[in-house]
Amino acid sequence: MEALQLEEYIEEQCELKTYTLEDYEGDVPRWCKGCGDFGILSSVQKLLRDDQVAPESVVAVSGIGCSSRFPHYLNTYGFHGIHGRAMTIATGVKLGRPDLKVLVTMGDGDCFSIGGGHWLHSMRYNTDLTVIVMDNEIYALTKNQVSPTTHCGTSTNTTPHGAVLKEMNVLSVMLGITNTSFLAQTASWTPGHLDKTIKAAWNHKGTSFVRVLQKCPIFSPQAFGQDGKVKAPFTFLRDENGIPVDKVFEKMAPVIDHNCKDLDAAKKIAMMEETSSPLGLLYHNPSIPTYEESLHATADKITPEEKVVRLNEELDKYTI
Amino acid sequence: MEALQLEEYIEEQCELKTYTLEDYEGDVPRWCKGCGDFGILSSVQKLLRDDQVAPESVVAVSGIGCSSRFPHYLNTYGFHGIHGRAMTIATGVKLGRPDLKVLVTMGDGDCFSIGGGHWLHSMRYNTDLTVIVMDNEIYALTKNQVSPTTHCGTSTNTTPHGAVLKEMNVLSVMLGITNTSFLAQTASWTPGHLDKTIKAAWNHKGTSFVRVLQKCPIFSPQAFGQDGKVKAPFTFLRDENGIPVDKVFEKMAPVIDHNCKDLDAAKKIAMMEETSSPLGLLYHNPSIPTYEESLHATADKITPEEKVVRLNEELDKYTI
Amino acid sequence: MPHHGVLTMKESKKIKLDEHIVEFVCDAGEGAQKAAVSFAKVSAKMGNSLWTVEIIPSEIQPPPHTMGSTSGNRIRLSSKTVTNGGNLTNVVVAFNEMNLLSRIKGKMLADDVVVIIDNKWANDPDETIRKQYREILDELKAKGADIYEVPIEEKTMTLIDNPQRGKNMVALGMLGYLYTRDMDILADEIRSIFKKKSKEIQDNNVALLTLGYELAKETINFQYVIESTPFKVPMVAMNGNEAVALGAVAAGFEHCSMYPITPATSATHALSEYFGRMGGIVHQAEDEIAAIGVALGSYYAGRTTLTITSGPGMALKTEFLGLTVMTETPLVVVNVQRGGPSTGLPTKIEQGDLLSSLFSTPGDAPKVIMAPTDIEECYHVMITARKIAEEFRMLVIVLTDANLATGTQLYPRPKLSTESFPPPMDMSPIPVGTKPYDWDEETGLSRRIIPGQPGGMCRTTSLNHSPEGKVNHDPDMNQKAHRMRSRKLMTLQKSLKKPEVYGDKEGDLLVVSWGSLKGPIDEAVDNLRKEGKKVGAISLQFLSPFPPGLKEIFSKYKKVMVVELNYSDDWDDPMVNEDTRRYSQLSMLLRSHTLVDVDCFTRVYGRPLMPMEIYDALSKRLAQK
Amino acid sequence: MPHHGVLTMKESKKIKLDEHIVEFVCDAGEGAQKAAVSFAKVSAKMGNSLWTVEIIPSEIQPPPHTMGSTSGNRIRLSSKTVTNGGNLTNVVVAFNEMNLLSRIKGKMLADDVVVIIDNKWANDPDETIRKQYREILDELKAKGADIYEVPIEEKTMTLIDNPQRGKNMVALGMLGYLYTRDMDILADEIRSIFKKKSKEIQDNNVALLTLGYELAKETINFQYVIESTPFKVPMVAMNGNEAVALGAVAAGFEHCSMYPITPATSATHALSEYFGRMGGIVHQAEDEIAAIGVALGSYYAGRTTLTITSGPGMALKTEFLGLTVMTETPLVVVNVQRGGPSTGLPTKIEQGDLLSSLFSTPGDAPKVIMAPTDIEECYHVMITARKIAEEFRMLVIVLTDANLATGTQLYPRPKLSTESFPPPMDMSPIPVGTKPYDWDEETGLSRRIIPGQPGGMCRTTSLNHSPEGKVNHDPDMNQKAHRMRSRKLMTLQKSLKKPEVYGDKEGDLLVVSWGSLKGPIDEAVDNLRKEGKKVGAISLQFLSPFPPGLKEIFSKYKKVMVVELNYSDDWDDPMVNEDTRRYSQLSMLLRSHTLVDVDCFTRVYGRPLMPMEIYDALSKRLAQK
Ligand SMILES: Cc1ncc(C[n+]2csc(CCOP(=O)(O)OP(=O)(O)O)c2C)c(N)n1
Ligand SMILES: Cc1ncc(C[n+]2csc(CCOP(=O)(O)OP(=O)(O)O)c2C)c(N)n1
Ligand code: SF4
Ligand code: SF4
Ligand SMILES: [Mg+2]
Ligand SMILES: [Mg+2]
Repeated sequence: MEALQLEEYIEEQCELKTYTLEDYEGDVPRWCKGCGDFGILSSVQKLLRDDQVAPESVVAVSGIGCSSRFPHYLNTYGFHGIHGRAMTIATGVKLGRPDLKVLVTMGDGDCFSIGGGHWLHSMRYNTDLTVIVMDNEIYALTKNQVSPTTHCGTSTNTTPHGAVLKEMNVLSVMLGITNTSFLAQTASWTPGHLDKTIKAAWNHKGTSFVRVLQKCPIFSPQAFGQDGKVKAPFTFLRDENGIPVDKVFEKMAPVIDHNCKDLDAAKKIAMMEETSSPLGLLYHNPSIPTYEESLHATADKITPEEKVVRLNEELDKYTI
Repeated sequence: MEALQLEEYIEEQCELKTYTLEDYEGDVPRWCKGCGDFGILSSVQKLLRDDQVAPESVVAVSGIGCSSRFPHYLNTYGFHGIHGRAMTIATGVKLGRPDLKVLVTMGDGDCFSIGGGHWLHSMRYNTDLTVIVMDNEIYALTKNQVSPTTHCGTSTNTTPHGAVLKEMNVLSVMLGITNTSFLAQTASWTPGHLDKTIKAAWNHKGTSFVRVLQKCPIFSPQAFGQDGKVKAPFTFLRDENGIPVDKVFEKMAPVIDHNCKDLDAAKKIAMMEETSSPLGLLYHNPSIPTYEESLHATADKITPEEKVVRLNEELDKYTI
Repeated sequence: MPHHGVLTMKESKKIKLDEHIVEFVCDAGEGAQKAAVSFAKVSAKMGNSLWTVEIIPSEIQPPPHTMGSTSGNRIRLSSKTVTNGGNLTNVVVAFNEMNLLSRIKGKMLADDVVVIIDNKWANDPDETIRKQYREILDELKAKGADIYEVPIEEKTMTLIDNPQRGKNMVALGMLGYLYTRDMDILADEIRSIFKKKSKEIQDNNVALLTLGYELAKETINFQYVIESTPFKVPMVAMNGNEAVALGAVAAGFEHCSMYPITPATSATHALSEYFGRMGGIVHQAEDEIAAIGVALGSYYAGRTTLTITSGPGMALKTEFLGLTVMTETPLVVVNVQRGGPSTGLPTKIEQGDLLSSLFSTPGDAPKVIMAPTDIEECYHVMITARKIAEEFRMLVIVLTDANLATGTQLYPRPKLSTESFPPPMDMSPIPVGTKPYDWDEETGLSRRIIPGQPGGMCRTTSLNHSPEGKVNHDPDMNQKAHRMRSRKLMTLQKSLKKPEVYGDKEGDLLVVSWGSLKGPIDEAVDNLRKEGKKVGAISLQFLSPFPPGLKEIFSKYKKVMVVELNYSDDWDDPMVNEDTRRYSQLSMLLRSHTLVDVDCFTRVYGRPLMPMEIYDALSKRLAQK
Repeated sequence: MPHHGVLTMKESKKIKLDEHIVEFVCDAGEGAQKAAVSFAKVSAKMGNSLWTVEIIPSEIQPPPHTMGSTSGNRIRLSSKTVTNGGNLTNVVVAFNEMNLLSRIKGKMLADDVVVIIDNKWANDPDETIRKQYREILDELKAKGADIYEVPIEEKTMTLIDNPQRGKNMVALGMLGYLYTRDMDILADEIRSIFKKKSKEIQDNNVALLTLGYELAKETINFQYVIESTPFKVPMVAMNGNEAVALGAVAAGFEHCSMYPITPATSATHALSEYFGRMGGIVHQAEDEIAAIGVALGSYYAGRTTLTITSGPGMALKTEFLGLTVMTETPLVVVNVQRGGPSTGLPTKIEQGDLLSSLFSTPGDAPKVIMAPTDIEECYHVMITARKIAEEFRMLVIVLTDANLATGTQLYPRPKLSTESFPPPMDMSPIPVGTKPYDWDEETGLSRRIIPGQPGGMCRTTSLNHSPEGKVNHDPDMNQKAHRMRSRKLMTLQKSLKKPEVYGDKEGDLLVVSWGSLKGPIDEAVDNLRKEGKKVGAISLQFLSPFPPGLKEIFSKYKKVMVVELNYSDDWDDPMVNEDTRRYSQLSMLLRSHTLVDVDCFTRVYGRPLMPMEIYDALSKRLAQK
C-alpha cells in the first residue's frame, strides 16, 4: 500500500466533500428488533451529519453489553473496551488528545454498577466527554439480571422472587456530585427529543451526561412496555435554555417548567424520577472548568530540543 | 489446649463481669502524636464500655491506610483488609452473621476514591453497619498525595502545583443516593460531639455513616491547623432528634437549626460544606429496610434433615 | 463412521447404531432448543446415554436468517455412557440454509451427513435466497450428504396459522420417526411441557408431532435404532452449571455472592432458585471485586459461601484472591472458563485460566485448584472443595468450562445425606492464649476462630503477621509464614492418590489432560489401542497440588503429551524452536515439575476438540521420531 | 571481614580499607537521614563509589524509642564500583539503644561492629531504660563489638538548646573524623543544605560538625581511609525511582496515570516535578484500574503514556493488562515490587511478581517483561521499553523493586539527545482498505493506526477480532489471532543477544538471576572464584521472552541454580520431595524452558540477600553431590 501525502489526500478525499449519513455507518447493527439502541445510534449519526463532523475526529468508547456494541456500528474511531471501564479509557483518550471529540456509550449495569466508581469520579473530573447511558433497567446481554435501576419487585434471573432494593435514582446521585456540569434525561421512544438532547450534550464543553430510557422489548418490557406501548410515566421539562419540547410531546405527557441553571431545583426534579421520569435538561453549568484545561497540559508546547535542555538541567541536580 | 464448655466458660469469665475500657484495648496505637485517630478510637471504646457490648460480638473491618490500623487497636474481632474494599468485607460479615455488630473504619482515600463504587452501592444496600470515615483530606500512610476531599489548590506530592479539582462534597453525594438512612458529620477535635455522634450511629439500624473531620498534623495541617489550632470553619446543627450541641460548642462555632428528617433541608445543609462544615446529624430515616432483612435470609431456619428432603425434591426434577 | 448394521424391515430399513449425533438448528426464537430438549429427554427415558450441547448465538436476537442467528442443540445419543460431545454431526435438521451454513463453516458436519431442511426457501421470492439455498445444498451433496428437502412450514400451516409456533413440533416428530422413538413417551413429554396450558394446546402440539412423524415416514425410507439398555439406577440429566449449583447446596453452601458473567451466570440463576426453597442468599454485588469481598467476609464470619465467575471476573478478583490466601480464610471460587484473553469469546470454551488461577496474585499465594472432567463431577467436586477449603483454611478454585456449563449429561442420581454438610457453626468459647495462626510446624494447619466465639477476639490482617495475628515485619517471620502456607499444600498432597491410567499402563505415548477433555481423549485412546498402539491417558483432577507419582508414570512411556484447550505454538510454525516455543499451560507446569520433555497439542477453536481430532494429533505424534 | 592494612600515625591509627558499611540510625524526626545523605554526598565528591539504603519505619511517626521507630540510612562506601548494599554493617551510629536493637534483630550488624551510641540512656531516670541500654550493649560487646558510648546530646547542648535540632550534625562530624573526610567539603555541603537559612544558622551547624569531629578525635583512637579515585566522567547519584522517572522523560513519555502505592509512588512524585517543567501530565486516578484505563486510552490515542504501581496495584490492573494485549495497544507498566502476598510487607523488597506479571491475565496474553539490575539500568530500561511497546504494539512490564526504588547509586551521567524520543505523532492519512490488524504472517507485526488519521476509522475491541478489527467467532480466526500475538514475542526474541556470563564460562555451577540480585551474586561469584571454584553467573534482563541460548549455556555447568527473592520450599524442610517441592518463580520457568534440573535458593526476608549469604548458599550447593 502506498501512503498518500496529506495534501494529495485532502485534494482527493475531502475537497468539496459533504458527509452524508452513510459516512457514519459502520457494521450492520445486530440488536434485536424494536431495541431502543437503534434510535440512539441514528440520533448520533444524524448529529454528526448535521454538524459535518469529520469521522476521523471522533472516538466512540464503550464498555461491554448490548449497548456497548455501539462503536462497531458507527464509522468513526471506536474502542469497545471492557465492562464498566469505558469512562477511564475515554478520559485517557481526551487527556491524551484534547483535539478529538470523545463519545462514551454504556449500559446501566456498565455505568452504574461495575462502573460506579469511575462514573462518580468522571463526573467530578468534568473532562470534555459526551456520555450516553442506554438504560434499559436490566442486564440484557447476559440475559436478564437485576441492575441498579431495575425497579424494586421486578423478577429477574438473579431475583426470581423480585428485586429487593429500591431502584437507584441515578439523577439525584449525579446532582450530588461536585462538578457535575450537564445532566439530561430523554427516552429512546421520543426520537425528536432524543436528537435534541444528544445535540445539546455534544455542544457542551465538559462531561455532558445523557441518560436515555431505553426500550428492551426482550428483557424489560415491564419497564417500558412492549410492542410500541410505553408504560412508564414521564414528564417533560420546559426551559428556554433546555431541550425544546415539541407540540407532539405535549399530548404524550405532562410538561412542567424548570430552570436548568438552578441546582436546587434540579435536585427536586430529580426526585420526581420516583414517580414520573423527568425528560429534559435537568442541570447545566457551562462555567465549570474541564479537567484537561485545569491540568494545563503543556506537553506539546516545548520542542524536543528544548526538552533536552531542561532534562539536562534536571540531571545537573543529581550530578556529583 | 482444652476447650472449655460454654457453660463453664460463662461461669468463669462472664458471670458478674462488667467490661471496663481495658477490655476493649488491643495493641498500643502507633499513630503520630496529635493524630485525630486516637480520639475516634477512644470514642468507640467508651461507647462499647458504656453499652457493655461483649467484645466477641463486634467485628471491626477496615481497608488500608493510617486510619485502617484501627481494628488492631480495638480488642474485638477485627479484619484489616485491603485498600478500598472494607465495605464489601463488612457487608459479607453482616449478611453471613446478622447477629454480629459490624463497625467499618476507613480513610478518605480508602472510602471515597478507590472504594467509591462500593461506597455508593453500600449506602444503597443499607446493610446494618456503622461506618466511620476518618477524613484527613489527604493520603497519609503513603505520604501526602491528593485525595478526593483535598481542597482545590492544596499542594501535595502528586499535585506539587496545587490540586486542580474542587474538593468532592461527599455529604451531597450521599444525600443523592437512594436508601441513605443515616448521615452525620463530626470532628476529631470536638470529642464530646464525636462520642455522641458515634453513639447515635451505633444505635441506628441500617448503614449509619459518620464522616469525621480528622486532624493529621503531619500532612494536612493546612486543612485543620496544627498544634491544637483548628483552621477550618464549621457550624453545629441543632436538632432535637440529632446530636446534642453542648454549651461549650456554642462558643466555638455558629449553631443553626436543622431537621434531620427532612431530606431537602439536609441537601441544603450539605452544600454548606463548601464554606463552613456542618457538624451534626444531617439526615436520619430509620424506616428504610436493611438489606439483610430484605433478603429474607432463611438459611438458619431449616434443619439439615429438612434440607436433604428439599434437595431430593429438587433432584427429582432432573431425574429421568 | 460406517453404519454398524443394516436391517431391512417392512416399512423402512432399520439401521442399527451404537451412537449418533443429531443437530437441530433454527433462527433464535423458532424453538429448536425446546424440541431438542424433549427429544433428548425421551431418548434418556428409553435408556440412551447422551451429551447435548446448546448452540447459542452471541447476540440476544441477531438478524434472522444469517449465520449468526443460529440457535439450537447438538445431541450425541449412545447405547453406552457418553462423556463428551463426540465427533462430526450425522444428522442435521435445519429451518433455513444459513443455519445450515453456520454449521458447515464451523466444520461440524460429517461428509455423509443426513440433512433435513425446510424447502420453502427453494421458492423464496428473493432470488438471492433461492440461489444461496441451492448452492449450499449442492455443495453439501457434492461432498456426500444425503439431503431431504421437506415442506415443514407448509405442512405446519395445515394445522396452525403461525408456523413459528409449531414447526419445531413437526420437526420433532420427524426426528421421532428417524430414531424410532416411542411416540407415546414423546407425546406424554409434549403434554407435560404444556401442562400449564389448555388441553386444546396440548392436543394441537401432539397433532403437530404426529404430522411430523408421518411426513418423515413419507420422505425417508430408513430409520435408526440405537440400542438402549434400561438404566439400573435412577439417572439425572442436567448441565454442568446446574450440577455445580446443586452440588453447592449439597455441600452445605448457604450464600453465593456473584456478579453476572457468561457462561457462569446460569449457575447462580439455579442457586437463586434453590436457595429460595432451601434457605440461603444470592447476593448480586456491584462488581466482581465486591462479589468476592462479600463472599470472603461472609466465610470469615463462619457462613459457608462461594462465588462463581468467569475469565474477566477472575481477573478482577485477583487482589482478593491474595487476601484470601494471606488471611487463610476458607473460600471456594468457581471459574467457568471461556475464551480469552480479555473479553475474547465469551460464550465459547477454553481451558485458558489454569496459569492465571495459579499465579495471578503478586507474591506467593499457594492455593488448591480442582477441575471436574464431566458434569457428574461438577456436582461432586463442590463437596470436596468445601471440605478442603475449611479443613485447610485455603482458597479452592474450581475450574469448569463453557462446555460443561451448557452441555447436558446423564449420570446416576447422587445420594444425599446430611454428611456432606459442614458441622454446625462453632460458637464454643476459645481458651485464653489461643492464637489465630497457631501453625502446626509440620502440616501448616491451624485452628480457625470464628467471630462471635467468646474469648477469641483477634485480628485478621492482609499484612504479614505473627501466629498471634499481629502485624510483623521480621525477616524470619515472613519466611516462616510463607513456609506454613506452602506447607498446607504439601499436607494435602500427601493425601492425594496417584492418578489412574486409562489404557496402557506403559508404552509409546501417555496423554495428560485435565477438565472436560478427558472424555474425547479416552475415546481417541480407545481407537488407537484398537489399532494396537500402546497408549495411555491420565486426567488430573487436582492441578494444585499435583497428585504424587507423575514422574514415575511418565517414565513408563516413550513420549508424553498434553492435550488441552489453550494456546501453544505449533512445532511447524516458522520461527518456532526450542528457545522460542511457548508451551501450553499444563505442559509448562508438567515440564517444570517432572523435567520430562512433555509435548503438547492444543487448539483455541472456541469448541471442544473432537475425539477424531485428538486421534489424529496422537497418531502424528506416535509417528514422529 | 579483616582490616586490610593498619598504619600508625601521629594522632591516630589510619586503617586502610577497600570498602566499609556504615549505618546512622535514630528515631524518626531526629535527622539521621539528612546527615547521612550529606555524608554520602561528600564521600562521592571525594571519589568513593557508594550504595545507600534508607531505613524507614512502617508508620509515619511511630512511638519513639522503640524498635519500630528506627529511621536512618545504611551506606556502603567503596573505592570500587558498587552495585548493591553489601554484607553486614561495620560501623553504626545510634541515638538510642532501641534503634540499635532493631538493627541487631534485623541481623544486620557484623560481630566486630564499631558502635557509637549516645550515652545519655545510661543514666536515664527510668530504670527499665538504663537496664535495657546496658543489656543490649553488653550483649554486643560479648560478641566482639567495639563500643563507644559518647555524650552526644550533652555535648550538643553546649552549643544549642534543643538537641533534637543539632545532634545529627554532631554525629555527622564524628563520622567525618572516623572516615577522614575532607572537613571543608563537609562544611560546604552543610552550608549548601541550609543555604536558604540565615548565615547564623549555617555557622551554628558547622560549629556542631566541628564539635563532633573533636569529640570523635577525643574518643576514638583510629581512623578509616577508603581510597578514592576521582571519577573520569561526570557522575549522578539518585535512587531507582528517580532514575525511572528521569528515564521516562528521556524516553519521551508525556503522560503518567497512576494511583499512589508504596514503594512506587515516589517515582510519580518525581514525574510530577519533572513534567511541571518539561510539559506533561500526571493524573492521579481514583484507583489502579482507572489508572491503567486512562493510560491505555491515552496511548491508544497516540500519547506516550505510562503507569507505575506495585503488587496490589498490579493485581487490580489484571483485567486491563489482558485488554492491552488483546487490542495490541502499546503500554509500559512499571511494577516496583514489594513484599507479598496481599498487602504483605509494603515497604520491603521481594521479587515476587514475576509469575503474576507473566500469567495474571486469564487466557493467553503474551507480553514483554524486563528487569533492570541496578539503578543505572532503571534509567536506560525506560527507553528500550518504550521502543519495544511501540514497535511491537505490545505491553511491556518493567519490574524493579523496593530496594532499587529507595537505594541510591552513583553512575555515569547519561547523555541526552532527541533520539530517545518517539517520532512526532503520525497524523498522515490512511490508505483505503488498510486493516487495523494487518498482521505480517511471519512476524505478527502490524501497523498501528492512531485516532485522527484521516481514512483510518476502525474499531478496537476486547472481543476476538479479524484483521479488519471486526468481532469474530470463527475457530480458525481465534487460533490465528492467538498465533499472531504469540509470534511477536518470537520476533522480539530473535533480536535479543545471548546473555553474557560473568565469571567462568563453564564449570561446576551457574547462578541465574534477574533484577537487583545481580550485584550481590557477582560478588559472591568473585569470592568463590578466588577460592578456585569454577562458577559463573548470568542475569536476565528479559524475562519474557527469554534470550536465546540458555539451554546451551546451562549445559556447560554441572549444576545450575537460581537465586532470587521469592518463596520456594527448601530441600531440608520436612515433607519436601520431588513431588511436593514448590520451586521459586524463575527456576520454575527455566526448568520448563530448558528441562535442566535448575535448583533454587531463595528467601523472603524483606531485604536483599547479602553477598555472603549467597556465597554460603552457593558453597553448600557446590559441596552437595
Ligand atoms: C468484568 C466483567 N464482568 C461481567 C461481564 C459480563 N457482562 C457483560 S455485559 C454485562 C451487563 C450488561 O448490562 P448493561 O450494562 O445494562 O448493558 P445492556 O446489555 O443492558 O445494554 C455483564 C455483566 C463482563 N463482560 N466483564
Ligand atoms: C490496591 C492498593 N492501592 C494502593 C495502596 C497504597 N495505599 C495504602 S493506604 C493508601 C491511602 C491512604 O489514604 P487514606 O485512605 O485517606 O487513609 P489515611 O492514611 O489518610 O488514614 C494508599 C493509596 C494499597 N495498599 N493498595
Ligand atoms: S436484548 Fe434488549 S437491549 Fe439487548 S439488543 Fe435486544 S432489545 Fe436491545
Ligand atoms: S500521618 Fe497523619 S493520619 Fe497518619 S498517623 Fe500520622 S497524624 Fe495520623
Ligand atoms: Mg442494561
Ligand atoms: Mg486520609
